[in-house]
Amino acid sequence: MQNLTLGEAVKQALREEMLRDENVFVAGEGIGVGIHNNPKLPTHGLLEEFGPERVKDTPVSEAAIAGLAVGASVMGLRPVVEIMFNPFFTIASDQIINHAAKLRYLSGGKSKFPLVVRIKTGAGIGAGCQHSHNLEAWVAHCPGLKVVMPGTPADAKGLLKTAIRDDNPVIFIEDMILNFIPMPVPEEDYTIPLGPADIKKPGDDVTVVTWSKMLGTALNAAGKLEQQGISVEVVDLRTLAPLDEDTILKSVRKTGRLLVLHEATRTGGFGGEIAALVAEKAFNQLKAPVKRITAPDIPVPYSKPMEQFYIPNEDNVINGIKSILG
Amino acid sequence: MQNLTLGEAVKQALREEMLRDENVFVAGEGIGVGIHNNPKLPTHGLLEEFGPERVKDTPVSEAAIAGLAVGASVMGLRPVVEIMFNPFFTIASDQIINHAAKLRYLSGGKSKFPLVVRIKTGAGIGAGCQHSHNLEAWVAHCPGLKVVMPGTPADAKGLLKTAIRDDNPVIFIEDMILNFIPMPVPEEDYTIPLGPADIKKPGDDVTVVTWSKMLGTALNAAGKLEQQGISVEVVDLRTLAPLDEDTILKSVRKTGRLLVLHEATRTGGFGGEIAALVAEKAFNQLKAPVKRITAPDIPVPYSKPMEQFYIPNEDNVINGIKSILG
Amino acid sequence: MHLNKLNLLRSMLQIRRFEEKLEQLSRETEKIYGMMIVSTGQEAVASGVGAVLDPADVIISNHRSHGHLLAKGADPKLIMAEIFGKATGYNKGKSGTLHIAAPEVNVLCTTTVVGGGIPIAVGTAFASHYKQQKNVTVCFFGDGASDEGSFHEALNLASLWNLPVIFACENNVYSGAQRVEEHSKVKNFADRAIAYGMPGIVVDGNNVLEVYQSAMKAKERCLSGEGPTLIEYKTYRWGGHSTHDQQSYQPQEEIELWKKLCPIEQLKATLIKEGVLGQEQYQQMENEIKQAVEEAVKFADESPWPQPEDAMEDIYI
Amino acid sequence: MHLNKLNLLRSMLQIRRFEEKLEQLSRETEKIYGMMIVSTGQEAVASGVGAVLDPADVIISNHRSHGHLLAKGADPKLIMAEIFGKATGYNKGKSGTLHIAAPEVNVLCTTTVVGGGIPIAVGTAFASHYKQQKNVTVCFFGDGASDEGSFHEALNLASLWNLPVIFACENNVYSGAQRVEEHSKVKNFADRAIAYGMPGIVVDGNNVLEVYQSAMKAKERCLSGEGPTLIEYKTYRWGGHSTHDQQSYQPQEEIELWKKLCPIEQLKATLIKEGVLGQEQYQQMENEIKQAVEEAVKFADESPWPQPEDAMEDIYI
Ligand SMILES: Cc1ncc(C[n+]2csc(CCOP(=O)(O)OP(=O)(O)O)c2C)c(N)n1
Ligand SMILES: Cc1ncc(C[n+]2csc(CCOP(=O)(O)OP(=O)(O)O)c2C)c(N)n1
Ligand SMILES: [Mg+2]
Ligand SMILES: [Mg+2]
Repeated sequence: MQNLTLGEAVKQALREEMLRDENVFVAGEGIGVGIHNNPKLPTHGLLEEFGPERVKDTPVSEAAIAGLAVGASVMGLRPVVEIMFNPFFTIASDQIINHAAKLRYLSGGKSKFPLVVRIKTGAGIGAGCQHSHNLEAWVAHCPGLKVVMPGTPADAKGLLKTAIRDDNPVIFIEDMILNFIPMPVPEEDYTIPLGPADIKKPGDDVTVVTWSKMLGTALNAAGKLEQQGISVEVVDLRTLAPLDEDTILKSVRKTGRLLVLHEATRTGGFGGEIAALVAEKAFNQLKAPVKRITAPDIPVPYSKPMEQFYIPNEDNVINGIKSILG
Repeated sequence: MQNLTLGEAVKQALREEMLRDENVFVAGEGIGVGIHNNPKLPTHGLLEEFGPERVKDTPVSEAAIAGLAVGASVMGLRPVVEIMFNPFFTIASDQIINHAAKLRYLSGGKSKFPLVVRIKTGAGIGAGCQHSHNLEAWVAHCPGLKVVMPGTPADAKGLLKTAIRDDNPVIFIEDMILNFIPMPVPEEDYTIPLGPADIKKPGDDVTVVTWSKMLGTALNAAGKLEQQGISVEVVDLRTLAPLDEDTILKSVRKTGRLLVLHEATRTGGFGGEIAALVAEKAFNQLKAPVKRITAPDIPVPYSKPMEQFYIPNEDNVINGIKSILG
Repeated sequence: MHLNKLNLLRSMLQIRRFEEKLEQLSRETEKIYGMMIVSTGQEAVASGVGAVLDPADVIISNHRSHGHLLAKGADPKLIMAEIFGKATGYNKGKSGTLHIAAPEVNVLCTTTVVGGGIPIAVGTAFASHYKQQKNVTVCFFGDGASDEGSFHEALNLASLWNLPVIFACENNVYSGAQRVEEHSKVKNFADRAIAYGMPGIVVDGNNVLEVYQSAMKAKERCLSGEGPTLIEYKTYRWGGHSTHDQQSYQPQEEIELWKKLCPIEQLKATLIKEGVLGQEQYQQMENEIKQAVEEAVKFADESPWPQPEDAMEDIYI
Repeated sequence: MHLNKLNLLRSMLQIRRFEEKLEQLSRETEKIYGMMIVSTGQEAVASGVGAVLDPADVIISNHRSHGHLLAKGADPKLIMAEIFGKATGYNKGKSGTLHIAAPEVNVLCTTTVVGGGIPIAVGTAFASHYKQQKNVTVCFFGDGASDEGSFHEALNLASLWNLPVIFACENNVYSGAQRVEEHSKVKNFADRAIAYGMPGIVVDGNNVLEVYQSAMKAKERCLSGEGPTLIEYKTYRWGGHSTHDQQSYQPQEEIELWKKLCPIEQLKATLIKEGVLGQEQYQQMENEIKQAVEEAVKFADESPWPQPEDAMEDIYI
């Protein structure tokens, strides 16, 4: 099997989907000719292969990029546009929230908007809070959107292919740190459905629900705890919307304990939704209080010691799990 | 005591704060000369009283309005700007999320941004989903902001005064339906701190945590249940950030049961945060699964029967409480 | 495309009578829920531009949409039913007056977010270009909308890529309660095109023949691959922003002045002078239109309401 | 204000040497975390504009900020410490290079959201106007930023209200990897001022004396209450967007051409010709500046790191 970073897996999915369907095109800032001539990056080489009619470098104008996707998709194209960093999503958010997400509903189900918005996210790159700010909770709170946050390159490839083929608007969020960690990715053309969570590690004592970059943190913590005789089940959501309630609930009903782990700030983060779901529907099987491990309620600081303090780490997870187990 | 609508109470607070402090000014679309010449509205008459230097009608440009507030506040003014309807907040959101909320932090605590953004919100006005879309969960998820959502005119007056005097950026969200329901409001100058929730009705059997317009729905339901011998405690959050964890937890520890009620859509709504908090910190006192009563995960539909279906109502709350009580 | 002036007159008259009925229903009955925004006085823009469009051409509309819809051939019955909130409306009652989409006639989006449709029009035009289809997009928006950031980003991109889109700015002198000079210092909004290296032209928006010519020229420019045009149509909103607007800020003399420039009366006079139209023929046109409006109301009135739970449909595919 | 040309030279040289050091540290050491964005070749804009500003005047800066900060009198030590992420930096390590705020010298905001500072500058200028204070705001941004919607909304509002703000657009030929003609069809970005009824002027951004004059004129216009000016400074980014940029898209000849137009060499030559500057004096200036840069590095190096938990401070008051 090939070893790819998340960025390379995304590129493979983009390339194969562009080969498969000529209605697929990509657009965004610096996605054709970029300032980084780095093959690890998700759109590297696409311009050379597909030409400027299908690989569209745009001016710095996120509202126009998003509107381009909305308009092109209702005409039958399958745009995959990129918002460079999650905080800049704000500038595109009117188009995404009030238009991409609502226009099908407003058409009474007559129109469809098969678009994908790729967004780079995550702390740990020393760029500070105007580049690093995880806002998946915003889009996961918006009916009409699907929201995907892969935690491995292999998932990214299969999920992005499905996202591109999906007839609904999909927000596809890629943590930049994963662009530098190669992992095995199947070479064939495969898709992964949007919806089902994936149990990345089965276990009996406690359920950890997580997504995106934090999957690795969860698995590392689970590995260490295993050696201490604590059996952790790691549920990788992969898609926040649709949300796989069944897998979450089944796991918690089995283990009786829940820890939710995400990098976004705590208050109002999507972890609240998971905790609420469990407190509503698996309450009777719960043996201990639920617990959330998240970033604290602050912007991402620049300086490395503070930035590292911000990002939830293995120790936080291990301690969190131990505290649940009492 | 005077009887005022929420809009009138807001106007009284604005007027008194403008009289008290000449650094306070208001700006927004149609807040001076508006298309509705209606004294019930929050900024009616301010232009006549304070003149065009302090009551600034702006072009239709939400990013500029928000940026105006950010820049003016760091210079020592106390802007109170209006975003006409919650969905248009998207257009202002870069300024609010990436600037108003983060710039103090980015200054290392040297600068302050004492601004207020008033936002009109709520379903029930027949304007459809591009006017009605409750997005308080977005701002409540953003460290650096305070978030206020009054449920009564009296609270609105006292909270807005505090918000204007507060040195942090405050998002103040007003449900439009409350602009048409007069209620008693003290005439004197008073403030209500940002933070403490208010127990609007004490009770023993179940805790309802709610805010904004849904407070009325909760109180009506509680009144009816009282006659059936069910004692409901209604906790009105009033401010989502800071969040009054103590009052929530104390109440749930007493009643052992929690229902969260909000008008925003369910998944990713701020109700998840409340439920999560309780499942984390009052788990051992919980006697039953928590429950959320919210709008369903759809955009606000226009047609009245569907719009009414969208908005949580008394019956939903009553049934929800009964189901918790088993 | 052959210009049929009688059809232009018919189109404007249809819009006028349809919206007069909406106003009346909004003021006098409970049939219409929420705001009611009409375009009385501005009909020449919709009709003149609409007349140059083929079925495959696309319209992206805004909150003042009824004229755009009717001029593109939308069914008055389905519009009326949508406005009444009925299950038979264009969008099953989910949209109401503010967001009617009629994909059947390629009005693909009506957005009430001011300026929100402009980037979308860039997207639809991009699709035509990408698929090498010979159709154009018209995006209607107001003078006020041209102050929004979305306008700027969209026009820059459309010009850069030479996309087949006509930016039809209806300058009706007001944005809400603000007169044009209260919301921008630019004299002609068409001048904003300079910022994108795009042609910008000013047209008398009450002269439907000039509107038609200007739109035709812009369409030809689109189809020849030369790119977009910004057209500012100078016109006037006779009524308030919506029917609940008391127009306190709108001088009566100004309204009277513009009423004298009624686009319908102007074309009617021309056609009578040219001998193309007789009084009887006009009366017949009026009758047909009024009857169609009444039929639309009847259809809407008699149509069933959506079920409350229908709200749950039509969100995902 | 009296123009001291030697100070202009000193200011440019200070920026050049300071950023050369940053580049070197970024490429050769681990001292600098994250991206490093410098303005080499563009120094005349910061220095020329900076020279017309009083302490009470405000700067709103962008991602390419070091020049703006230094020209406004910010302390190189505190900048360097901030870039190193140290507790002694301007912002205690919370900002890093991308968002340095130095309220001490009225650089009130550096935002790395492209275009994000422009509406804020309208706000600071509004405050000056509101309080009837005689100061101005300068907002620096790039050619690319002028494509953002925030630019449009902000300039319209500033012009409408005649606010005392100078919009200083540094056209350095690139926005990321895009040449100007790849991101807009407008020939001169100054022409965008037309869309707001605002004066827009084009200035040689490598001629610091012309930069100075243009900024002075714009400042006087602000102070006389006539409102804002958009100034496009034509200049060039010698290096890539950031130090990690391989400049694959930037023709070597183009770089060489612009290096011949070095703003520092230009002024130096003039001053030598005018007899104002001698070689020895220049060398002394160089030495002082280099020493100050080394001291800044030393200060930053020896400064303590923030504690991890310090991250929790400085969010609310
Ligand atoms: C983003 C946004 N801001 C504000 C509003 C409220 N609003 C509705 S129409 C309107 C005025 C628009 O004026 P203009 O673009 O000239 O169109 P007109 O109403 O004159 O046809 C405003 C401010 C809105 N719908 N969307
Ligand atoms: C809103 C936003 N979009 C994209 C970016 C990424 N980005 C950083 S700098 C830059 C180019 C800006 O070009 P220009 O405004 O000309 O300034 P220059 O870098 O040339 O000084 C881009 C696209 C960003 N920081 N903010
Ligand atoms: Mg108008
Ligand atoms: Mg540039």
